[in-house]
Amino acid sequence: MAKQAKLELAASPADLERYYREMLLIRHFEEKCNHVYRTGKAGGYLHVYIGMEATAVGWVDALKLGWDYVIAAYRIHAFPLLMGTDPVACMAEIMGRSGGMSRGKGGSMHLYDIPNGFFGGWGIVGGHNPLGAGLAFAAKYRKEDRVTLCFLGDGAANAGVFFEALNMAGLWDLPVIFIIENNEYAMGTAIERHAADTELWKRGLPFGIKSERMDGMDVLKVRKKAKEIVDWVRKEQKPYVVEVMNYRFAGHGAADNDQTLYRELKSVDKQKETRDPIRLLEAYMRANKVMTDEKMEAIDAEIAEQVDEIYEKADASPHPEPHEVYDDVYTDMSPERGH
Amino acid sequence: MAKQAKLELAASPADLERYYREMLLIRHFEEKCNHVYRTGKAGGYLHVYIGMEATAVGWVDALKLGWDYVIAAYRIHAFPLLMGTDPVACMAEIMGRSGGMSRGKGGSMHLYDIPNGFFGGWGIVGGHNPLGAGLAFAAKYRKEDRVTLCFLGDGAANAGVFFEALNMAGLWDLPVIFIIENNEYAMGTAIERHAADTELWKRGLPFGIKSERMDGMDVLKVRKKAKEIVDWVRKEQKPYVVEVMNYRFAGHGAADNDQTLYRELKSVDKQKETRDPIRLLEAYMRANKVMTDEKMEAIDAEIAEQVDEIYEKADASPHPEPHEVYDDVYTDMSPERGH
Amino acid sequence: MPTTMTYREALRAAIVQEMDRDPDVFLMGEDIGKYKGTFRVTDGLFEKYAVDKKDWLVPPFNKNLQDGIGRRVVDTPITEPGFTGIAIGAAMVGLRPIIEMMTMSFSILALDQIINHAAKVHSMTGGQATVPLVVRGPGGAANQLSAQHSHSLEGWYAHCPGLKVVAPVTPEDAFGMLKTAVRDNNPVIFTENPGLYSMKGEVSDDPDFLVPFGKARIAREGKDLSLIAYSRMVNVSLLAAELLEKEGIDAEVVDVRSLLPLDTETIFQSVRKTNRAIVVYEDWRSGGFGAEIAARIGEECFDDLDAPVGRVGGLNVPMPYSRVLELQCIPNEQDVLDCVRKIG
Amino acid sequence: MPTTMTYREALRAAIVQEMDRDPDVFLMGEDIGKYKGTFRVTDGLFEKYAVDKKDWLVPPFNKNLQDGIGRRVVDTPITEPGFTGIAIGAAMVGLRPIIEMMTMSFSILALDQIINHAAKVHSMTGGQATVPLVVRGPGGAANQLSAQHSHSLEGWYAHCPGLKVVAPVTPEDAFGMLKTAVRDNNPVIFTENPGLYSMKGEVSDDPDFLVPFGKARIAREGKDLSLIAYSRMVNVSLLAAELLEKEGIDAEVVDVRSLLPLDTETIFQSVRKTNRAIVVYEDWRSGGFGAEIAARIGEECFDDLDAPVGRVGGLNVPMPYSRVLELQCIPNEQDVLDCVRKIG
Ligand SMILES: Cc1ncc(C[n+]2csc(CCOP(=O)(O)OP(=O)(O)O)c2C)c(N)n1
Ligand SMILES: Cc1ncc(C[n+]2csc(CCOP(=O)(O)OP(=O)(O)O)c2C)c(N)n1
Ligand SMILES: [Mg+2]
Ligand SMILES: [Mg+2]
Repeated sequence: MAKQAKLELAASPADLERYYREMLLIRHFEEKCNHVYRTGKAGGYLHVYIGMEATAVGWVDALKLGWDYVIAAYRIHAFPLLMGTDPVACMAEIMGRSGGMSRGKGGSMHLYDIPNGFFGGWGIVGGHNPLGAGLAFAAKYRKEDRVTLCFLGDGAANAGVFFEALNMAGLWDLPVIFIIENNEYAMGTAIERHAADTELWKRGLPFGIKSERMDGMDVLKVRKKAKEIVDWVRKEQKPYVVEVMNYRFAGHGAADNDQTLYRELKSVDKQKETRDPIRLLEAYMRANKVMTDEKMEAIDAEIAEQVDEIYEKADASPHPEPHEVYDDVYTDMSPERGH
Repeated sequence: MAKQAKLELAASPADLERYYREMLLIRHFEEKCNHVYRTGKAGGYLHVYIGMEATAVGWVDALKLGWDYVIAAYRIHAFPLLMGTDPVACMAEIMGRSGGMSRGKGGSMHLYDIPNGFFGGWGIVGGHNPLGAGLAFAAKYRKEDRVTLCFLGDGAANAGVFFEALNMAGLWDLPVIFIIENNEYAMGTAIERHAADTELWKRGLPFGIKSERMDGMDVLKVRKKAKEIVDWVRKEQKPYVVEVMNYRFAGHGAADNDQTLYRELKSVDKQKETRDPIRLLEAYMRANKVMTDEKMEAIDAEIAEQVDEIYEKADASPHPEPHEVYDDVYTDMSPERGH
Repeated sequence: MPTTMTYREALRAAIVQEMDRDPDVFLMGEDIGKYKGTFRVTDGLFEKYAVDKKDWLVPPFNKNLQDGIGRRVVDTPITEPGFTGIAIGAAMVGLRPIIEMMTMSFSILALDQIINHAAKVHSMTGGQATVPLVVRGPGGAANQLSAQHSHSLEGWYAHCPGLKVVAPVTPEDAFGMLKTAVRDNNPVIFTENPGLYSMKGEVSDDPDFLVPFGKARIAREGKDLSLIAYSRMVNVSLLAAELLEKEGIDAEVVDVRSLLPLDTETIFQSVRKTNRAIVVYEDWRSGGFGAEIAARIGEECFDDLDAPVGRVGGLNVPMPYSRVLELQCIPNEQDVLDCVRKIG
Repeated sequence: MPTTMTYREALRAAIVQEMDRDPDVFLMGEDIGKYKGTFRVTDGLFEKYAVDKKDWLVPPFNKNLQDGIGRRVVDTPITEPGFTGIAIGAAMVGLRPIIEMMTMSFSILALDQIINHAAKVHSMTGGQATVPLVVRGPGGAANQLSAQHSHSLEGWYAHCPGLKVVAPVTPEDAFGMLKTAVRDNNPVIFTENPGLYSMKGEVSDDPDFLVPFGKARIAREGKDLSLIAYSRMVNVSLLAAELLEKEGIDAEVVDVRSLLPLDTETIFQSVRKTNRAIVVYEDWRSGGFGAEIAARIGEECFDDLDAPVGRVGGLNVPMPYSRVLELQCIPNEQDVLDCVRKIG
């Protein structure tokens, strides 16, 4: 009975490479977004996912794409990128161009790819949680075994409508997973200042919902747990609450540059050194000799270039035409026109 | 170490008589209200407290009247009666007369006695819960040791704003006690149909709030527990969640007469036989020889008569004058007049 | 052959027809199941649509309850924002929820869901998502429901692009417009009025009978004055018209029916004929939707008007409980007559 | 000696004066403490009013945080209904909360608390309870904030009896009206506009300087046409007036400032002088508060008007993200000029 660990990879080399590429795509894409914002080619509120990549990658990997549903708030660029959306359309939308998924009407906070199962893209903190329960309700109503992932932030986990959604999800056994991304901050408010108990996973408990906390920085841990939970929910047709512990490396939004108002930069640096999901995966692949440093660098360069191309193509997309302002307000009529 | 219970009364004979009188006052008053409604002298929504008397009596008994705060929803006639309001003013308000506390502007759902610490009186289910937290906030802000009781129904315990209030009460250590009166129904919806987990006391747990369930029909148990909790909150300056198990003997409102839509009348009868708080106290007093049956009957008759007088006096109060319609919209100006 | 039925029955008939026609249509709301809804609009529907266990969303919880939660007639906890959001989510993938607000006053809690989510997602997705949702329930004062339960909110809703807003007064319009609402791919606010549920009228029994949105109805022809109203105030205007007739004033009554889209053409035509207009609405006078109608008449019929556009609205006060005061607040036919004299 | 300061600084100065004057005044909102508020209105106040442990509501939670939650500058979780309700409860026993909505758009979530609780309790208690509450924050479009963050809600609020609603445009009015708001015993909705925060102007340094509610201000005198506006649209109207001057049209600009109470006298006087009126507002044109102002002018100045009352409002669409489309939606001086030509 010697404790001899069987030397086995947590994922196939192909999967490992895929996760690596996906996380890098998100990272470079987000860095490009920051650039786009700084150069004035995007406006409004723009929130990047830098540092949190493992969470989206691990969870989306557990889904049946094209069948399952995903909904989230506004820090969402990662989701369409992972779910099959043309990244040029993503970037174009973020730049408010007619090549965007919403032809420039949505912007960074309001990305949607309904055919691929991504339901946005919402700016009212907490507001999309019942919508997530509603997607699951529809699946259950139609007796389809779709699973819905509903991502929300630690700050959003205080909004009343979240609890209302939890109660109904528990009451009606809706196949929805509420994934609280605890990145320790709601804008400039540290979790200790906004949550009476910082163990947010407990919020499912009063509703008899299975609830737990998990790591969100190690993509291999995330995908393993995610797979177990998604499979359980699909089979049991019951809800689940997960608190995923990740961390926001960037400012709250592209315009929020003074992070010293609410956290010490050296603690951010420490997180970057020790918990960066990309570095963690690199270390794993290096230790297990899955990939050489040269290969990693090559992939990194390849993706950086790919993102440059995405940006160039998106930037070539024209602005919407003035007359489009009245489009898509209704399915079948035009709103009242004129000032 | 023989288990020899010391024969001691749970309350002094004077207190027992007082609880008895208070519960009877509420009972008769509420029956009169039903009568008032049936004869068309009250309108709108009117919700009586019959069957639940022990809860209000036991809790209010634990307060420092004139110092502590009480706030509740719309099933509230009991509170002003216990907190020092002129019962004639109560009845007059319920009848929409100018002798009412709000001179007829509020009605049954909106009774208030601010000088005596009763803050109403609210018709939006769940909506008053943050107000309750706000009363406690003010006490804490001013460093006064007032305790706030915030009563809500089992149905109201699903409303999102309740959870928001719980989080802030927990986060800021507000001296408020949220008392969930679980009378098993929200209108026509049984608790099993509206709460994912019917143990509502658990709802304080994710916020690190001390939370428990207690009986609400035995006034002696209620006042004992209530006293302990009120004293704890006053001392510790922290919130508390209590689920009080009581039962609604009457319909939801005076107009809701067809209870068979959602419960079997024989189960109501069974509750009346076994759990009626007035009968329970009578049995206790009888068993402990605190009061004779004759005395009980005499008190009952006395209070019935008192309530008749209350009603007569209230009914003698005039309707408000037409010009009053513009009063009390603002403290310092009149609203825009006319149709 | 039209049948006579109440407004309440007409609503129910429309719901039944649409639920029978389309399995994606379902009902959601508080106490709409065994309790039949506070105004009894959904009477019998829980039983009709939960015939066997397949039609339960969740089977019975415990032995005290013999039945589960209906799949197509879903009783909800008291969570207007929450269940409205669930309905919106379900609608985004093609279900067609009809949600009942026990009273429209409670929809204030769900406003963020309705105007920020349901009404905007079609635009925010550039047309990808649609929300075929109907929000219905009684709006306006009933009988001493006091300040928090007597709101008229149609004006607020009619201000929001992305929504359609209707307020029928006759049973037939209630029937035909509710069916139209259910088939509409946009979120529709369907305001009833507590005072209308028991009113009777003839209703078509053509299964394809629909009343389109955006068409006002001439409820009474006249040549001297246009009374422009919707919902219960159409009946008040008709009463006023009768009284005016005795004074030799021949009033036309325009039933707006649909606030958004608004049929300004019919309204303007009427005003161009009569040269005098009064807008009658139950909502608080100041800032109510009657102001919008009056402003548009002022803009477009300036040269046709022989008198200022009058308005009759509810008094600008929180609704008092006292019946004496309440009756003062709700516009009635005398108030309309007073306005006729005022505008001259 | 008046000092020059920005609108933002004027707001802050008013807050500081009132907090220093009255210990019952406190601030509550999201990220208003160390984060200074998204628009930096509360910059420095957390530090100023949390000088020692007595001024912490709750002491530091853990060693990562060096400070507690300020007692007079209270950072809240993201719970607009909840913290608004807490402020209302506190106000009912005499505190005087100033709550910040990070943007007024989020106040939709708190509408039930504001209009059903704060605005009505004075009436429902027959005058026993008062709610000296100020709800302030930016309303209207900023720069590509998209559909959910660009609301103008002042019209909805101004429809609700029990509330007072103001929308100052100059730093001095911001200063004087915020001080008035804090001292008012009724709930006051105080709308700012993201485009105004950095605008500069002279502000009185008289500690007793107050601007009363219900008094409009003539921002520019003129004789040919009245442009009636509030908040940022006053500046748009002033720009339009300059352009009109070049065409020989002498426009008067009336800054409404206070929507509820509304100073109709000043508005009517202006219209009676110029005989032409255009109401300019940023909110969705249809059903916005501009309709109410236009309707009232139509009612009361009928015989004075040489042209229909024009309106210039925001386009009736959910605000699109694209800057090109967004700029189309927000009214500008050209739109005012177009309206001048249209009404003729
Ligand atoms: C109802 C509402 N209130 C406030 C805001 C402003 N706001 C936008 S994001 C945010 C913080 C949310 O934090 P969290 O939920 O933790 O998500 P994260 O940004 O960390 O991903 C706030 C306060 C909003 N958008 N909606
Ligand atoms: C927001 C809102 N939704 C619905 C209602 C209608 N309503 C009034 S009382 C009630 C039931 C509340 O039940 P509970 O909280 O258990 O209190 P109880 O009546 O049992 O005392 C409902 C649904 C309301 N007043 N407010
Ligand atoms: Mg966060
Ligand atoms: Mg109950």
